[in-house]
Amino acid sequence: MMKRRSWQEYQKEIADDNYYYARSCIRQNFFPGSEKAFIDILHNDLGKDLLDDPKHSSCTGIGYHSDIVPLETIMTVVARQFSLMNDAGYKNFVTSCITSFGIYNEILATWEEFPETEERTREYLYKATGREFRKPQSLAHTSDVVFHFREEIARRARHLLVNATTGEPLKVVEHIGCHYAKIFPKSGIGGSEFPYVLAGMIESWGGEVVDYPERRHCCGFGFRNYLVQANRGYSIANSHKKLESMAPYKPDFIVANCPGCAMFLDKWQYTIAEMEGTTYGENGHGIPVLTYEEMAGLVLGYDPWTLGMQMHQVDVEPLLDKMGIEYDPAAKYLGRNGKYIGKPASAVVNCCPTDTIYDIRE
Amino acid sequence: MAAINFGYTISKPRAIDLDRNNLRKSDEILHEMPELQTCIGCGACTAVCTAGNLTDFNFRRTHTLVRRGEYEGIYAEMNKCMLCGKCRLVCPRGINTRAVVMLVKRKLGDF
Amino acid sequence: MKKRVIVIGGGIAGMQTALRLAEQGVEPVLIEKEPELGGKLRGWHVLFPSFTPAQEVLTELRRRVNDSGIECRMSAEVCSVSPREVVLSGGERLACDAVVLASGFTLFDASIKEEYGYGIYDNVVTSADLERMFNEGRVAKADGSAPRRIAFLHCVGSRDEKVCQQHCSKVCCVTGVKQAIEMKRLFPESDVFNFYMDIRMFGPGYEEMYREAQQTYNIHFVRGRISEASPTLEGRVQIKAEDTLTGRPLRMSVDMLVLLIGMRANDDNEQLARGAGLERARSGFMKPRDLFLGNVCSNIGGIFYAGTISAPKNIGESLNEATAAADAAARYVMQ
Amino acid sequence: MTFYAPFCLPFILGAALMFIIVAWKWILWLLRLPRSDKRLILRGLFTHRTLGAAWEVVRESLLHRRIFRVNPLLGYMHMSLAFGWFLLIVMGWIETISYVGFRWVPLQGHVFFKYFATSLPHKPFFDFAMDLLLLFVLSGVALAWGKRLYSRAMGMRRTTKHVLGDRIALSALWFIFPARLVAESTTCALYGGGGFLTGSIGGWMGAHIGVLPLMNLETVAWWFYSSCLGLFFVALPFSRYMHIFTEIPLIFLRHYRLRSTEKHSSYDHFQIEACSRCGICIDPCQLQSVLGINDVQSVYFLRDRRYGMLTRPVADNCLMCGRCEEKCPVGIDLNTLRLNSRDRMRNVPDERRYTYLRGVDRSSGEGKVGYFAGCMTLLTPRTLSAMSTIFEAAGEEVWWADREGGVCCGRPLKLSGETDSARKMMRYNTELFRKHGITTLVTSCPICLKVFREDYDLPGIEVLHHSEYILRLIRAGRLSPTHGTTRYTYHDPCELGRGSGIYDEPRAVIEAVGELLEPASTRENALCCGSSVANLAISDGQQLQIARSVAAEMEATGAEVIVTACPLCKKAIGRGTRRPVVDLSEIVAASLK
Repeated sequence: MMKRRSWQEYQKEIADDNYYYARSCIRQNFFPGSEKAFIDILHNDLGKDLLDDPKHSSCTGIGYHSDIVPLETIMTVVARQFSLMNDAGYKNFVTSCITSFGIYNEILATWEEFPETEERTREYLYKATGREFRKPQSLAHTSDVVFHFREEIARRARHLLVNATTGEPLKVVEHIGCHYAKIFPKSGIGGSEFPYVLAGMIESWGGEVVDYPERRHCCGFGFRNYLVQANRGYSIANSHKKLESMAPYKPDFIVANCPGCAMFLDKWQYTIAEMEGTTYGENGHGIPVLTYEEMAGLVLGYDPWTLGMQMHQVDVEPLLDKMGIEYDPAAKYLGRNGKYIGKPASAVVNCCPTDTIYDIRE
Repeated sequence: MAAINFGYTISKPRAIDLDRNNLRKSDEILHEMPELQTCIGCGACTAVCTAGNLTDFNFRRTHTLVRRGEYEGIYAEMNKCMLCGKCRLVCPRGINTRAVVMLVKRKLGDF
Repeated sequence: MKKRVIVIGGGIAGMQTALRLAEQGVEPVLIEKEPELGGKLRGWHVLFPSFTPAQEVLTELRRRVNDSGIECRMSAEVCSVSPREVVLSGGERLACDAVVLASGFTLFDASIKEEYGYGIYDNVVTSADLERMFNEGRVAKADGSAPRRIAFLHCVGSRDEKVCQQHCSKVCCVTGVKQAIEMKRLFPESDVFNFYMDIRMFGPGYEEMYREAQQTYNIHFVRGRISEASPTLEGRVQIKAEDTLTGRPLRMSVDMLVLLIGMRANDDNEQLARGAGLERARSGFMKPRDLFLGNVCSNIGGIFYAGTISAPKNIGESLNEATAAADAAARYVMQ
Repeated sequence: MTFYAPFCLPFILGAALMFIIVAWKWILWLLRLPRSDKRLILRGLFTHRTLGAAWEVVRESLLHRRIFRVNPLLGYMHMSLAFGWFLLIVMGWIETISYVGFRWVPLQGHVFFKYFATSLPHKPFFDFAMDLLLLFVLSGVALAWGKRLYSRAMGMRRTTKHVLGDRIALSALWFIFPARLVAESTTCALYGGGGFLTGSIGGWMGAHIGVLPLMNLETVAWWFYSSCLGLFFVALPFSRYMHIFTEIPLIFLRHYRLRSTEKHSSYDHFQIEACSRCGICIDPCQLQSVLGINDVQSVYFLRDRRYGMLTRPVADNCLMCGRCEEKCPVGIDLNTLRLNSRDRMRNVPDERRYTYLRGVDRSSGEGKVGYFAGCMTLLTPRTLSAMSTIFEAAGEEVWWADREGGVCCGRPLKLSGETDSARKMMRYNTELFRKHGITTLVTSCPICLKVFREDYDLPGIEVLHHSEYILRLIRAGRLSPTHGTTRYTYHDPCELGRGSGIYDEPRAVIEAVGELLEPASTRENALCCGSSVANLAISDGQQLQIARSVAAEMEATGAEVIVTACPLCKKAIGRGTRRPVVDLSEIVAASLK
């Protein structure tokens, strides 16, 4: 089993405490519960220090990859984030977004290779904001951090990734964002070929990783491919290929560490079902797609609706039932203030027609 | 189920998937014309092609696709051929190319 | 008395065989139908992959043959062969103890492939013509001007059922690359295209030369066989092929089209084989007794093969085989 | 006299059945003829054509003149059986009349007259004449037996392999006349009479056999004779012997200008069932003589088609060189029938194809003379440059239709059975020719030539093969080739010679530039090069084998140069020889310098 062990060659330093937290644009909009869960887990369960700085901004990575934001601009934006981190007295930069993670790595490497670009960036930053910056001591993705504390989380586990009735480990498809390790293999746990960051969590928490042929294939987001409607056919074709390839293994859920992947593997299942009538999960429904924070949250016993799992297109209830997690079906579409937050239209990928769960009289 | 129009469709995979492609027809064709196996892929047939001079018909590519189990649209493609026989005169492997066209059309008429 | 071995063919294989026989204490007699030694190599300019002048090899071999006082019968054609006797076409009978056949190959006649226009259009030449031009130091189009665009076509008369030549001539690929480089050296401003079905670079330094042709000389390689050549108004040659790697037909006009002609079994093989009862392969080349343990022996004891009489070979292989054939013949006559 | 005996029953039943079935078939075929064909019949019925047809029926159906020309011995065999039998019937009729006067005699009365006429006084003349005719027929039967046993002696290398129905009918036929001989002889033995044959045998029998056994033998012999006839008649409509009757209407219909076309029609039945399966078409077939393929020849093709068991490999495997058609004694349109069989197997009507042809025009130059090189000629550039030289020398302004690649003439497609699609190409080229206002169309490819002449509607445009065109130029003094000493031999391309009847023009052209040596098989008998586009089945190696055999014949003439007038033949023969193979135009162009 060479493959199983090869991830060990790719290790990196992950700080133990005192993180400066950079958020993700997509996640804040589409499943904000995950970022909240990360903060909660670190603060409450693990007792770590983490700064969620309201002053930081988007890294502008989406704009950069869509050829809208020039390199000099994004470098300056990134420099500002570092400067903010310096102001707050932190040295360990953690980012919630894979695109950002790639951007930070890319820019730090560029500065390393071409020091003049760093010089210029300092100049631009100073001209624009009057700020200066020091580079972070360590840079990690938040999934790295969860991976780092996976054993501690396992010790505190309320639920394991096992089928509560049969005792069998759940079969989990893990999906790593391309920009996590494909640009700089050394920057990811396990490198780019056999990434271990999510697999490590799954194994530690009692699940079983599914190794299927298209495991390393991109989800298809691809920025321009998705952003231009006419090109979306190419985007969805990638997820389609992955789903076709994983379906025969009958996975219980998919876990992803990238905002785009978690979103598209989930939402494309709905689109494919509408277009072709094909579904990939049990009983003609979809395969639930989770973020690693949601997975960790479930393990630690968080309420699924607090974790924001109602935000997924594919219903997660079958998974919750399987794990033996108690939840209030009626509370699914109630916000934190107890008010109705709206619900998506019923679709094939949903296991439970939403109207019967919550009878809404507006 | 009424399909929703999303403004795009799922792009067909470009890969030739030999796990999925059914090679039965292809095998039947090769069984009847074993000499087709000897194609070097030099493209002389396509270069000399009377129809290829006027349209994008590519005999080499088309029969190679058939041998890979990619049958869709092949009949229409082979129908561009005028059967003039020029290709047979230049084939360095002596393949009866006209017979290949007719055989493929006969076997793949319903694709 | 010294044993006598007759070597038929005074090309490089024949000369090397005779030299080796003399070394082994056997008396060789070289029979050559041309008035001078050297065979096909006389028409060659430089040798792949080292660009060594062919003359260098030839002069050295001739000098050695001269110095060792080997009997050479020039302008003598062989009529029939048996292990003990060789009859010349004049009727003269030469007694001997063994015979080594080193009569080489025949160059494919490119005019048979009429669609390529050899002998019809001015600027269609063969690889052999081009070597002659190199030797004469006058490489140019028929009107004397410098070619700006040159195409080489591989496999002319090789691997082609249509001219009943199924075999691979082995050396044309390398020759094509070598000549392309030479042309590029002569005409650095020109564009050179090689049209091939497969590029077979089997020898030491060949693949490196191929890479050099691509990298250093920017020679274009197009995977497709030219199907037709036709004249253009400006007196150029228009060629058509399929660029199989893009799957689209390709056409272009060139100032010069070079046909890399293959090696055909020697036209004399048939007569020699019939007279002596020798076996021939389907390709028409002589068939060695065994491809591994008897590759220089014929099916008749006392008749041996050296060089391209039995298959297309390059110069190094021919020389090696000549040594082996001489050793086998010497061993045979000493018994 | 009652003219009835129990033994007549097999004959009566057999004959009745036969007449009913034959009449049924003919009526059905005639009714199903297309309206245009029926009109042709009506228009021709009361003209000299009917007389011509009747005379041909005598010549061919009775005398078998065409077989005589191919093979005299075989001709005699067929004539003795057909004409001999016919005379026996006619003479029998006269005999009956002379014995009993003009009164109605049932059919069996004529046929078995000897049996019924024992009580009447003998007329030695008829005894003699009938015996002579019987001997004539018996000699034919003997030859037929001989042919089965040893066909080579009859000048045939191969004979037809027959189906079961044929074998039954054949066996019955073989025994009819020997049985008649025995039957009549026994009657003569018992009651006297008979000529030199039946009389002498009867006399000998009377002397050696007792009366009682003779009487038994007589009954058995007449029963056997009648049964043979009955069996033969029953088998006839289902066997090759249907040709005996079918050839007659065929000859008439042919005289009324009915023809088979690329589409199947009811007329085809007359042709198909007129085949006697004589097997004369087997020997000229090069697929048989060179490649040893012996189940695809016209005789087997027609047989398979008639019985509805025609397979694609049989229909496809034919060079359509026309060598068999040339020899066919019945004159069946073998190539056309094969063509419409292929049409039935492959044609897809109204197919959306070749839409890309719209608006294509790659022609160049301008002139009243158009030159259509043809696809294959584009692969023989020497022909092209020779034609260019010739045009220039003659000062001809030429419109080049397809120098940059044109659209195929459609013949290869037609030959492969996709006839409707072929029409699309024909329409395209017709329009192209008309658009450029040419008055003469020259082509170097006999395949194109044939289709231009037969299927294209080109009013005001004269279609010429380049051999005809060059000869015209020479005769008009516009070309003056110098006569050299080179000895040439000429290969007749099938589509040019047998296909279009052009034999003399190329020869005249060759003789204008050098000496012409004829190969062993020449003109109508010329061999096919083997690369015909009509053959959809044979492999490259088989094509080469045929080419080699043709080349060997050409080499045997001792000529230095092999000349042909078809690009495909040129390419094909060139593979089989080391001698130069050139197109007609090349030697003319060379002699102009």
